Amino acid sequence: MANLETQVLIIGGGATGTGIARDLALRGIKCILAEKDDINAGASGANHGLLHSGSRYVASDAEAAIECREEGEILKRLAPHCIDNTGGIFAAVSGDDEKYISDFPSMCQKCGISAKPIDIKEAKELEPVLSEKTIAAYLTEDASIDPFMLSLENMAQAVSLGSSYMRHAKAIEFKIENGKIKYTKLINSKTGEETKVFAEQIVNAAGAWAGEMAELASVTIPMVYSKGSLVITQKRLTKRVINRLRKASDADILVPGGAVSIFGTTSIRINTLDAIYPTVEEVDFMISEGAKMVPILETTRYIRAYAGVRPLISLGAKKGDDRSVSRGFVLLDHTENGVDNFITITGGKLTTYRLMAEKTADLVCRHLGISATCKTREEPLPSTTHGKWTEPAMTPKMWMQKQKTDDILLCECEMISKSAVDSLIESAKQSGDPALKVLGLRSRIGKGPCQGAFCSLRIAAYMYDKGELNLDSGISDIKFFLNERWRGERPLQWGTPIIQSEIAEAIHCGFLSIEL
Amino acid sequence: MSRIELKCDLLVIGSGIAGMAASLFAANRGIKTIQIGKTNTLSFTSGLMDVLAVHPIEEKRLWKNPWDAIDTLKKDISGHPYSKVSKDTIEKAFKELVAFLKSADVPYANYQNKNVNIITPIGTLKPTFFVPESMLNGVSALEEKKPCLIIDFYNLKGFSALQIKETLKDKWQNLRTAQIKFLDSSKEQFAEQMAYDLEKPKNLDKLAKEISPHIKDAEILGIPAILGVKRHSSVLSKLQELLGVKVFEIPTIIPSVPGIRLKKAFEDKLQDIGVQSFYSQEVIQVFHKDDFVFDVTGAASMFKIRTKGVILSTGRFFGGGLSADREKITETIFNLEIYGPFLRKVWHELDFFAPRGHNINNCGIETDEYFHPIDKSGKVIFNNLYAVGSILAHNDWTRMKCGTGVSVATAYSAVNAFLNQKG
Amino acid sequence: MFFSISFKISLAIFVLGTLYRIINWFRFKIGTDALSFTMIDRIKSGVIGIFKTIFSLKIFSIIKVLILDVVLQIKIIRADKWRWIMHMCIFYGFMLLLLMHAFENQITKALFKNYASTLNPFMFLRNLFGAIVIFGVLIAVLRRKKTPKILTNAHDSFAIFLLFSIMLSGFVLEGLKIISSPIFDEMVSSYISGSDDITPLKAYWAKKFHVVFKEKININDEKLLSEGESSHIDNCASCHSMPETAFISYPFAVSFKHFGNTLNDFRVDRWLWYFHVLSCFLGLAYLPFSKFFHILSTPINLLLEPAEEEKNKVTSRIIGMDACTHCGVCTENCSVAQIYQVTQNPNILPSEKLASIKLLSRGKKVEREKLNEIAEGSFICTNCYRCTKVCPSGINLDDLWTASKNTLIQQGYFEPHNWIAQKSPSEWAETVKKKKDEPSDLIDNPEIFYGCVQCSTCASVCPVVAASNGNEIDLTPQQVMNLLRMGLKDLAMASKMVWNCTTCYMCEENCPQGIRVTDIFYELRNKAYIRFKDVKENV
Amino acid sequence: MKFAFFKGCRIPKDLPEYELSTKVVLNKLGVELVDIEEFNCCGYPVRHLSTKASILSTARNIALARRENLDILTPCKCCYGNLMHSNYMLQGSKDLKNEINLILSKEGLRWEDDIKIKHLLYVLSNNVGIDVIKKHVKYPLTNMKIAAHYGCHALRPGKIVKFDNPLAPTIFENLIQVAGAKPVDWSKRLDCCGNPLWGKNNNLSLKLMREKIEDAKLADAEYICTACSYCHIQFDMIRKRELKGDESVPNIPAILYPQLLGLAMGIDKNKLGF
Repeated sequence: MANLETQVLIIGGGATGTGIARDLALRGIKCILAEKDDINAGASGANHGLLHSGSRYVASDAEAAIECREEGEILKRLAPHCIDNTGGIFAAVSGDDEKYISDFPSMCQKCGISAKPIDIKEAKELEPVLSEKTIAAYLTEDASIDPFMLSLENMAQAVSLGSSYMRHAKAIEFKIENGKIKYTKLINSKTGEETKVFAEQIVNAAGAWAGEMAELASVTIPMVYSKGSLVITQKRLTKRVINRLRKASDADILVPGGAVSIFGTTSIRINTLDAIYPTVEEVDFMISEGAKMVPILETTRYIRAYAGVRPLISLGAKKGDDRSVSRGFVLLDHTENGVDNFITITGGKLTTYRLMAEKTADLVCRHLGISATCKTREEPLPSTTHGKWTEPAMTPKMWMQKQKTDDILLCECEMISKSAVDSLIESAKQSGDPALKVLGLRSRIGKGPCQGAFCSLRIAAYMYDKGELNLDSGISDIKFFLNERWRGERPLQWGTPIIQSEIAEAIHCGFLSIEL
Repeated sequence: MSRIELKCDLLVIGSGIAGMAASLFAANRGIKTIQIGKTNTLSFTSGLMDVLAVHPIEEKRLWKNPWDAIDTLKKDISGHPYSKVSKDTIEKAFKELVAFLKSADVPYANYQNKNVNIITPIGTLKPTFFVPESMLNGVSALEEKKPCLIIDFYNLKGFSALQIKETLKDKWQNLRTAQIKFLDSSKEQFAEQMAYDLEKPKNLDKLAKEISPHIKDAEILGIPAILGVKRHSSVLSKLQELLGVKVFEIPTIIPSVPGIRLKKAFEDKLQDIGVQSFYSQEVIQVFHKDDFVFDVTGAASMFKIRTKGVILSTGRFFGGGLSADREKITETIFNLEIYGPFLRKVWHELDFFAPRGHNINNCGIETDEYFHPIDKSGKVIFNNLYAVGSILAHNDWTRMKCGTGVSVATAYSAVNAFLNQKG
Repeated sequence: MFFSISFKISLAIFVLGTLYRIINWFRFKIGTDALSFTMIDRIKSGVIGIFKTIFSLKIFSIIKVLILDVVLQIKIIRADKWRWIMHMCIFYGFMLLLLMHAFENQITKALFKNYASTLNPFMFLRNLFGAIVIFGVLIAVLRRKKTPKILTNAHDSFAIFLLFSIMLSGFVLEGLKIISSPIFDEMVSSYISGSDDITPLKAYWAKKFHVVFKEKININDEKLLSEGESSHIDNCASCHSMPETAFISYPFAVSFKHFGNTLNDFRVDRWLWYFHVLSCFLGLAYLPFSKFFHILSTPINLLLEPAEEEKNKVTSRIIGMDACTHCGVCTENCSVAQIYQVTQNPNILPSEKLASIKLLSRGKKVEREKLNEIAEGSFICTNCYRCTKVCPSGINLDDLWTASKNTLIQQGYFEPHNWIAQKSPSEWAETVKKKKDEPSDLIDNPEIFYGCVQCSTCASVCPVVAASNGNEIDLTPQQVMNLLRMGLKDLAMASKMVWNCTTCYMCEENCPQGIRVTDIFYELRNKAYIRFKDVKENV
Repeated sequence: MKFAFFKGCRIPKDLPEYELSTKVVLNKLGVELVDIEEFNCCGYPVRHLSTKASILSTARNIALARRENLDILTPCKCCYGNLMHSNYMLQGSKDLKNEINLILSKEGLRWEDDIKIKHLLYVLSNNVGIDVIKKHVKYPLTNMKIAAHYGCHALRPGKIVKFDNPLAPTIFENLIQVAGAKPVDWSKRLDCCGNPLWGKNNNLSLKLMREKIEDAKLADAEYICTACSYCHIQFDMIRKRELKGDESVPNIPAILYPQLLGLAMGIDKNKLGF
């Protein structure tokens, strides 16, 4: 068993975890980030990719709305490459709450959020897919953000400053001595290898799994899970973010992301964190509800669906707790639970991840007795090779620019070439062995219409040729990858996708007999 | 604009293996046959012909002898198409098919009347029954673990000899691999194009020269299935001659060359035996009184087909025989009753590779013993309509490995039933 | 004085102009083969060539051609009767007028001792010839109006206008002269002794010739008239036939009668004479610069044609262009003329393209836009040879088109296939990034690509993918479809795959999902052409 | 049987023998061809730049044939393909039809969907009939091995051009057989001759042709038989000029189908334009 030492151990590689890693690294504090799966494997990778203007929360939570506005402005300034500053439209359709519609501008104004009324005709001109029944529309400052690029770039900068990232490293034990965690035992879920990490501070940024982690330190966090599912359309339906102008509810938001659009969400209370996947019922519900605002949702082709879990802390018992910085997110110092060097940060939104990281890092510094101040408010997020492959339609542009005849495409749908796969493998190797899913997370592999049916085989073959796979690991890798893709395809099996999956089954079962 | 009307006794709709087989059997029996379908269906097959290899699929139970497997299957799944045909029928059907293919210079064979294991491009083993003769060498070589060289080609995607070797490591230690650069290696390689290239002797010579140094102690060479299309037999024997070792082909991912060989054989030779075929045409509308009358594609220049009987072999979703919307599954030409009005949420399993298979794979058309489609009450819908092939219900061919067998056997039975009914 | 000065000036312009044009025959060049010869070389070889032709057996065939094609215009009569009549009327009517009327002092008088312009048959003939010319002109105008394919340019209009005004002014002038009392007075004073009473003559002329006199003259007095008649026979008849035979001018004269006094007072006939004469001189001076120059260039072109020397071929091209009368027969027969109706680029039409190529041949800088238009027209031409076959001036248009294409290519104006290949798809995409775009049916409609299941069949069956090496093709058809699916059509448009597609439809026919791959390629080419042509830079 | 003869742009200048042989052969078989001088380009060459211009070209030709109340027969497959394709587009869109007819009306012409467009081979095989041709064949070209070059634009897209089975045609082989010759089975019989790229990418154009000739050689063909102006120009004129002295290309000359049939029918060589 290997032993590692570090100042801070962060558990959880979502936006918050990677954000904290970067924040600390910029303050000169080195850390290890341990993630049980991979970057953004949880809710950070299963959301809308929406950079809120705050308008959505003006009625329910003015404080969160203001936070969103401020953080949105900061991110647009400091991480422009992760953001498509699309602007947004809040649109109401006939039947929606008239009172809410009329109160909306003043509520926005109170929070300092811009909401410019436009007439229906203009709105329809800007976004022709809006329903004929639209009755009110406002222009807002919403934007879309690439959460994968964001987290990958955050981590990349932390790594460049001396921190490190461990993938598939699940925390299984906190060794507590004298009210302090002495070391944390990690297990590699792929190899079964165990590692002890001796850290001065442990930050629990495991998102929905934060409760599970805290449990390891015998601390109870009362968590409630809310599953949210989303669907991705084959084509980009709008230029802007479209948000239903009503009290925040299900199937409200359509966010453009590169060449596609993402529509969601649902909110379903669940009790466990196993088997989080979107269901047929959720998809059908969202489509029929969403079609009221954007009718084309009824007929357009979908590529896949996915689901994430929002971690909610039931604050009933802890009302007035001064550690809950805002109702948006929760920062818990477990000193009071008798574990001095253990902090939990959870809840919150992708938009406010930086603020969450800042507050957490502040607390870490207090614990460590370091007075370094936060730099992420001013320092731009650098663009690196680690994040560049996630942007839709970007890979083909880069490939076409190079025009190297030998650099053939391994993934046809999203046009990812051998050299791009090489670069992805290099990037993945920083935190463990490369595998299809690991590459997929860092790029568009498997995200096109074939959903991995063809590219999984081609990339696996290429990885064997490069010596990155051996024995029959490729078979399980392909199965694992395709199954993960399948979760998202399954609720959308009609029209062309059912043909596509029939072909996939004919190849992988009928011919390759991979199921045997 | 007046439309041309064509008349025939039997119209076969579909150009997959079931449609091709049905047209063949019909023409062989002197039935005036028209076939209509997509152009390219067979190039999406691997070129391997399954009879039955796995049953029950939940147990992943593999059968060496397909005929024994069929006996068990008939007892277990009463709705399976095999339960409506005798083993004798299946054998006769294949005999006729294989004889035809031999005459078209696409020889097929089986190995000791048993299921064989064919190496796939990812190194798994695919159990199947009839295989192109060019693959048979590989079957025995694997069984006898002969010293073997497997080659792949630079820039031929999805085929890595190394992967095959690694995946088969505990089954076949005597494997070596080599990567060969094919003719113009600067670009991406496509199996079909390589196959045509190799029909030219100068290219084959060049390839043999590239491979030769790697042979060493190997007694047999495994190569992706690219050894010619129409001139396949001569390309194979010439290569063996040039290299001095036996050569076997390893099937590739679609579009596959063995599938294209089948396609070309059928497309060219069926016409020779009198089948009038229209590929890349679609049925737009169908009327039925005593005869069926079909309107076939193309705005103002449509043509009509009047026929006494129809064999429906349109396949499933990819073939175009079935289509699905959010609520239901429909048969596309006659709007026939579909078995399995399951809700969409139970169409598919959560696990893509679930051993029991997806429910949707069992949906399809139910028929009587003559393959007349029936409705819910079990009544025959049209007594001159037959449904064959993968569109039939209770037939998870991808997991059972019974696709070609079901297609060929049901086509055979349906053609005979039509003949008997016609008197 | 006025006459001779203006005549001399216009003659000088005519001569200089003709010389200038002739020199230009050897100076201008079109075609890359023309670049290597100097003007002097070409003049030498041209002169030698003509002599060679004249003193060779070829001269007989040339003479035959001259008679059939030039004198009799057999080519035209075969193509279009009316056009032949038009040409014959204008050319021969005008020629006869020129010889009999314009050069009356030099020619007619020499031939006919008792010639007088007011005497028949000359007066009648002059009217007849004039009428013939006007008839021809009218046919020309109608023809241009009626045939939508034929475009009329300023030169055509001006030439027609000039001809028409010479003729009309002539007739009107004659009419005015008939009724003119001042001229009558001048004549009387020249030919009749002052003592004679001219009242009867006046009466006779007023009655018969409609001369309008200031004083009232009784034209019904039989006695007076018969006196006048005898006086007329004595003094005037030898030079004056009765005016009715001037069957066109006469009606003018009759109709002018009512304001005869005013006209006479202002001596409008004199003004009109100036106008008539000036029009004629203008015509003379304009001739070398007008389409009428073909009278000279056509026969010379015919003489030079058979001289197969390279240098003469080059010269012949220029003379050929000068021989063009912009008659539009080539355009009427052009196989691609109808395309003009869609693209509105006149350079598709051979008659118009020729005019543009003339500009090109001068070696001066032609603006880019114009060159693009010429290039478009040139590359749409299918080389069907029909224009060359029908050209009444015998211009070797086929050779001209080839030569001009070469010149265009040499100046960097290629076929779309080739200029698009000069930049990579990425560079093109960058160039048109900000350019607005009209959506089109297939490529802008992502639904078109939803059916694609990524099976690679299109790439497998493509003969171009199979035959090309890695440098010749950048994408496979499948990859083009995927670019379009992702909305990257600007990248797809300029791809080598799209432009090297043979349109054999293998991909489309084999596509299991019925995606119209080849039609999409066609649309991409259409679109690329429109999108890129304004922003292309030429080398 | 009477057709308007649509010869296209290339025949008069580059392939007079095609017109000659087609006319003499059809004449013997009882088919009358009427020349319409005003016919213009079929629209195929301009389709790259403007589909609408291409459609107008086709529509005008059809309108001219309508004026004479004749169906169209063309010996060129590119012309055939484009005429069919544009006709199909016009059939499918009222707006397009109106737009085009507005232009045509200036000349007093009108497009309607009532004219059939047929290729020479189709007329021979379906209108004249193999049996009738057989009766006229006096000197069967026994033992002559012919590679039938189909030509892409007549075959595909099959749904639109309706010439024969787009990927497994038989019409040409049957016609070769009736002349007594032996059609060979060659792999690339349906592939492109390369001419569409001539003048655009000559290298590739020649490569495509070379592939085909080599393949014909493999099948032992003595002649490549064509029935398309462009294909023939490629296999004949361009090949002779561009691949002159290239020993690596098998020497298989091209022959036009009506010339082949004419020989079998015993028509004088001169009349066939040899």
